[in-house]
Amino acid sequence: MTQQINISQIKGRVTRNKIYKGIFILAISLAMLALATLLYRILSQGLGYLSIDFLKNYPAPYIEEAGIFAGLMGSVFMMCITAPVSIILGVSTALYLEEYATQNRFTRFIQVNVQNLAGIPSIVFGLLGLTLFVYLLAMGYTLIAGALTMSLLVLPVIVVASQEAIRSVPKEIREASIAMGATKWQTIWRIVLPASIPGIITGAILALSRAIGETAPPLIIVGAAAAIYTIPDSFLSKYTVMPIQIYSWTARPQEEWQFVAAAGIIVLLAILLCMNAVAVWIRNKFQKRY
Amino acid sequence: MTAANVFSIEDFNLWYGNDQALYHINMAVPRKEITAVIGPSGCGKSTLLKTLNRMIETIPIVNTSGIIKYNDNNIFEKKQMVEELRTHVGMVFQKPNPFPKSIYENVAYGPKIHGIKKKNVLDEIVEKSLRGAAIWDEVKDRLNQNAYGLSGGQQQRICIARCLAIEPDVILMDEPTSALDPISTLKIEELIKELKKDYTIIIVTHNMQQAARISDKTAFMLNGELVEFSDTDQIFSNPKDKRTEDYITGRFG
Amino acid sequence: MTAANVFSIEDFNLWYGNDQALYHINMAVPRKEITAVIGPSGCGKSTLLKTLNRMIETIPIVNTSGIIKYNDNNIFEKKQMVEELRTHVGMVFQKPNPFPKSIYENVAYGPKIHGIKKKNVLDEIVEKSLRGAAIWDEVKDRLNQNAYGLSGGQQQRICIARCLAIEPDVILMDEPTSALDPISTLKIEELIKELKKDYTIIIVTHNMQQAARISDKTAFMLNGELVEFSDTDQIFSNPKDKRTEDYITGRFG
Amino acid sequence: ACGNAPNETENEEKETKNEANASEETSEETELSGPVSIDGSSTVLPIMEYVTYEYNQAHPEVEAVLNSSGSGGGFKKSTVGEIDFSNSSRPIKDEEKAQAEENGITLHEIEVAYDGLSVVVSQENDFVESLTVDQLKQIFLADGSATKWSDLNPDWPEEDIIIYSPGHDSGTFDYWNEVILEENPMREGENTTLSEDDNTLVTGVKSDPYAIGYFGYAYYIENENTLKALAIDNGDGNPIKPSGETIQDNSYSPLSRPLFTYVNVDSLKEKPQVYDFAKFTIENAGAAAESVGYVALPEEKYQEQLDEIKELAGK
Amino acid sequence: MVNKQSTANISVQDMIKQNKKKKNIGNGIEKFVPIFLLLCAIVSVLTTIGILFTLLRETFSFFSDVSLVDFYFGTHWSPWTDHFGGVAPLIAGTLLISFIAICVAVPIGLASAIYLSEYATERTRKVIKPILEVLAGIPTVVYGFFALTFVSPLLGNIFSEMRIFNALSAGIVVGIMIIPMIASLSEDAMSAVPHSLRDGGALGLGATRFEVAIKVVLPAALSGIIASIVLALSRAVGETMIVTIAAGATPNLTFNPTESIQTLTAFIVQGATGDTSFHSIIYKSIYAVGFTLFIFTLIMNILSQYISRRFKEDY
Ligand SMILES: Nc1ncnc2c1ncn2[C@@H]1O[C@H](COP(=O)(O)OP(=O)(O)OP(=O)(O)O)[C@@H](O)[C@H]1O
Ligand SMILES: Nc1ncnc2c1ncn2[C@@H]1O[C@H](COP(=O)(O)OP(=O)(O)OP(=O)(O)O)[C@@H](O)[C@H]1O
Ligand SMILES: [Mg+2]
Ligand SMILES: [Mg+2]
Ligand SMILES: O=P([O-])([O-])[O-]
Repeated sequence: MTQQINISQIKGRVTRNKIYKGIFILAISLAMLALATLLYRILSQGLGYLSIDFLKNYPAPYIEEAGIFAGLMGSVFMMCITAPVSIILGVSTALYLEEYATQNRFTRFIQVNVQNLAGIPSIVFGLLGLTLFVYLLAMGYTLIAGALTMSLLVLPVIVVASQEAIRSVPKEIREASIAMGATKWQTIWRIVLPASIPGIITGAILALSRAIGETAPPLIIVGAAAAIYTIPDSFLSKYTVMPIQIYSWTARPQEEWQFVAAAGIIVLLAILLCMNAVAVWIRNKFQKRY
Repeated sequence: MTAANVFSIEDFNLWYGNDQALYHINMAVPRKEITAVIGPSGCGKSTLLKTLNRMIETIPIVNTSGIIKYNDNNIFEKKQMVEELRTHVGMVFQKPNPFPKSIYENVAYGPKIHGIKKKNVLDEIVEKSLRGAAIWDEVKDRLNQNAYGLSGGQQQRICIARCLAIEPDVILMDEPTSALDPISTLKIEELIKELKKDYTIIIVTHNMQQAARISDKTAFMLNGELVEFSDTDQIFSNPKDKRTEDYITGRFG
Repeated sequence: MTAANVFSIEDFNLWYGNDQALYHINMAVPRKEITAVIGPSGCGKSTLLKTLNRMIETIPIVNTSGIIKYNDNNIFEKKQMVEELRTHVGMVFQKPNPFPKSIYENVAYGPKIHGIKKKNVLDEIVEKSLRGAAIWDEVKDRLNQNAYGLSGGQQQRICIARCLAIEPDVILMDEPTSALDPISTLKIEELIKELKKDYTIIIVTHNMQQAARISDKTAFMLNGELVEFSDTDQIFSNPKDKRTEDYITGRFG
Repeated sequence: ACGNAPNETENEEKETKNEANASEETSEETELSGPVSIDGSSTVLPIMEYVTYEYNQAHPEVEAVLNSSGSGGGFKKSTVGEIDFSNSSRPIKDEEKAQAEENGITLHEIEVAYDGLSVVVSQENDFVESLTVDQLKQIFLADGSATKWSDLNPDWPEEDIIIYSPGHDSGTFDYWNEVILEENPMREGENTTLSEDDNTLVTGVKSDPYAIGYFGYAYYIENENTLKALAIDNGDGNPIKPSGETIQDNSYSPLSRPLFTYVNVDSLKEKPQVYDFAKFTIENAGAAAESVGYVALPEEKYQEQLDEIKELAGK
Repeated sequence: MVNKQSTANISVQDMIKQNKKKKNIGNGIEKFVPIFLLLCAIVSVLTTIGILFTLLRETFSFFSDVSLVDFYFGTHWSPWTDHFGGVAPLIAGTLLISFIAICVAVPIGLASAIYLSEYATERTRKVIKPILEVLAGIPTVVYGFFALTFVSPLLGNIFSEMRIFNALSAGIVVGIMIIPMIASLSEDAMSAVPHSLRDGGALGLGATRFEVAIKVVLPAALSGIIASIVLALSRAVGETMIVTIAAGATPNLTFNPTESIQTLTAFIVQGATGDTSFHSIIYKSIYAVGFTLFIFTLIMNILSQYISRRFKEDY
């Protein structure tokens, strides 16, 4: 019975480990390669059309005067509403489900419901936003209607990610806090939330990246403009967002507009990178491995 | 408020789901003394301890019957606020469980959640508590470092300091020195004896010498039952129950 | 392969980032004997132990210098497969760390990854290891239950059983009994003495009595230095270093 | 708002296409402000974007907002009075008219430009130069007889005809459906590809020598070096290729079509900025069309429409 | 010195008592918070109700015109010729795209997650993870054109039968887009597995990193991994722009990935942003299709909940 373990077997396992490591590296390289190809194409097309004026100008029918300012500001203002609304709603929902809800049918129903919402295509949220915010709540085709539609759209992603993050906080440190006479909410606020911030932020960034980069269709339905010459000055302003401007440029027959669109995409990616940088910073600042 | 006993436990039973873990416990914990709970692994020591500050309620499958009075009030009564109970009944756990925060924040946590905000007061409490846990000298220069960078023993002493910071009436300790070296253990034992002047201490330990050294009363548990509970001297010199004797003399199991 | 010493450590240093945790360690661990490592909390006992099977490498900020030979081969050499080393050098940790699997699966894990698949062989290994860890009787009826339902002491004994299952050459134990009651401790101590016949054992402990009871050699560490290393009898009866003497007699700190 | 004057003159110098009367009118009405909302066809969008942009240069105080939710989407909003202008690549439908009437809304039709639906093949296609309308029917109708090029002409290769068509939901298809398919079902299945995005159709056709497709003139002009526009014979034995002239004088028939914007008559009457914008649109639509790849209407046609709206607005 | 006195006189417990008396607000918060959180949780339920309401209203009126049996069990989808017989081709298209996407994203995403959490140094992880997350934020329009103008031609060299609009390239690119969802969220779940498990247990027993990853970490993180895959799958099913641009608009009942297809979402976009008048039955059909999609994702999610509950391991 002693030492049924022989060396050649270990060698085989170690080799297998090496092979798989190679496969894993290959996989991640493939993903990076796809990203690199995409970026290369965009950069090579768009860089030449990028300038300060491009950032400052409103949409225009002439390539040299066209700019993304309206979309840029629209997207930024929209994020200023969507991010807090969806993060507060999403994290709250996750907290309710993980910390307060008792395991009953209603809880399970909310859970299934949230996951199901994540799968509903953005265009359907557009239809909802139109019915609910634009008409029923009489907001009209305004920034707030668009932003709230977006908030609902990204909500489920934030909920699911936050739940995972909250769940992974070890129960020992929760117990420690509760044993100090901390109330449930104090424990959540001071211990659970800080410990789960990295996960929550990751989820929120993924979700908001989606909100900022994607989904021209639902916003077209809730009335984001194709061309506009003002930037929002209130919740009830008309607005446009970057993806819509970019999409309308790509639809032009003249090839050069594709390059303008690429320049727009570069701006969008730059913003995305800034958001990710903030996320990374937060994550590194707070990340603890237990 | 002036009852002789801090806790009196009356015919207490506890189940994890369908498995009964505590059987008919009757026990009165005297004020300002050190009560040790000993017994073999799995006999229910931790379970009993966690019941006293109702931490056991964080496990949803737990059911109980019987009464536990803290200062003459049944702790299971509706009007008894569990947070208040836990302010008076502090706890130190078996596995070190510092928060993923700085050493300072770990110790200041208790006072902070109870509304103490002044920086200088907090500073003082932190220092005092860390000294009390015999770790001040080791960490005083790195109070802002994360507590996770410390060794196991250091972490546990941070946890003890954290508990001392809210100056509870009763301190429950679940094998608090099992991760400590003898010197720190000695310091903690001395500290416990010191604290006895003002506080009631209930300590679970697998170390009979420790129980004998520091406690006034000792409870011996076996398979969820309280076999014997009396003065430490008596338990160790002249146990009434055969099982206690066997356990103490190591003839057991 | 027949060197008298299993490990020989030569001028070994270790840093966590910029903080040096081990200083110029020189030490030869004899084959088929029990070597105890004692010292106050934070002195580097766990660090030294984890270095011997290169588990320390899972902490990325660690840097080392010096040589550690296992059976005459430097364990840090490229061609040395770390998995092979760890198969020969098993480890039991301070905090119980069972897998979130059934008790059976926990113990069968090691043999399984090493290619043992026959059900009856596995069954046998599992039973033998659980008996060895003095927990067979408690769990034999619930081998398929999750190991997390056990108490801390029970969990630790499962972890010991898990280590025994791959029958290593050397067993590193980091305060293996610090979460156990005396009876289990005694059983484990007996087991350790039993295992000595075939295996080399290095045990970190904060319990000087334990070191005195079971070990052949004792190493005393302080602040990352190996202060003294010789026969246990001599260390406890006639220590050469003043600091060792102070520590052993409790005058220390 | 008076401070705009220097800007305008500058603008005028640069944009010689802006007729003198435009600047004359605008300087009269420097007090204009308020919103103008425009929505509808994506086909008309480039023209209206040009107009809106130029208008904004002249009247920054007026908040013109341009959306693009399709001809149908535009009418959905205009027939309930949500917007002032509704762009469309097809004439308003009867049910939409009825809807508007129900809500007490009158929409006035303005033609802004012509588009010539161009039937194209790849430059690599070296056998076909022109097709008759009947041949188009054979190709595109569900029960048409031609599935291979050789079915049309025995000299042509015996290869499947690959069809690229705008999606059924576009104004472009609507027009094609009316004049070529005559409301009969179009061929579908294996060798038919539909896309809502004209650029993707261009990509499809140019990569396959046996492909045929159709889309707006602008997309052909921009891809002249990879695509070949076919001359279309509408039955008189005289195939005509699409060009600025043939589209404008309607000799490229039946595939040249007008593009519209519909203005809400109440807005026209009550909101001076809407009236001004409508006027500006008509005055500048020709230049806009040429600049973005469509074909301007004859000058007199614009003049006629200008008179019409002046009358409607009571000026 | 003065401070010393202050604590000598007043004990911490006294301070606590004083603070308790001062503010009973704490109690209020404790009662208010769960209610607030519940209300937030209910928002998601209301959203679903809102969507159902929006969808069902038109769906009912659609089914008063079109037979339910035909709609779900027919195989011919051609709404513009009034054939609503069978949404099957759209479902097939959606399944095909999702299947291809998952085939691309799960292996690559999981492999990346394992690499990042089990092999990579802290430094590498910190650099690569955010870079991967950039992939998630690239606008889908960009992915769409990437599929059409880069991946399709590339694949065209391999498969001669390949159409320029096809399910394969769209599916692959949708897969690329959802890689970061799987990689990033799975990595989070894996690194949440306590270190003592891998160090202690597994590595200490002589297991290789690979064995630790597969036998210890993966099972322990399974519920998180499944959640990430479901999230990604949902996104693939709901993805709109990429399939609209690159997969064509041809409702084919086929599982041949080189063919052009149409997904449920692509049809909704086509119907909702296009030219149709909103009284038409086509317009209503987009709601019926939307409702179908809703049911589709619901079934999928219930299934995954079941799976994830079965595999959940507590640690
Ligand atoms: N969360 C739980 N769920 C189910 N059973 C549990 C749980 N915690 C403990 N038990 C069981 O209750 C019994 C008493 O456990 P407890 O942890 O109180 O023992 P203990 O005396 O503290 O042991 P140790 O000295 O090993 O810590 C044991 O049999 C254990 O298996
Ligand atoms: N992961 C780590 N990162 C940085 N420093 C560490 C880490 N682990 C341990 N140390 C430091 O290294 C020193 C030695 O720690 P080690 O855990 O080896 O002590 P020990 O002798 O095992 O103590 P104990 O008896 O409390 O377990 C301590 O000062 C500790 O703070
Ligand atoms: Mg215990
Ligand atoms: Mg240690
Ligand atoms: O947007 P269209 O109605 O012109 O297709």
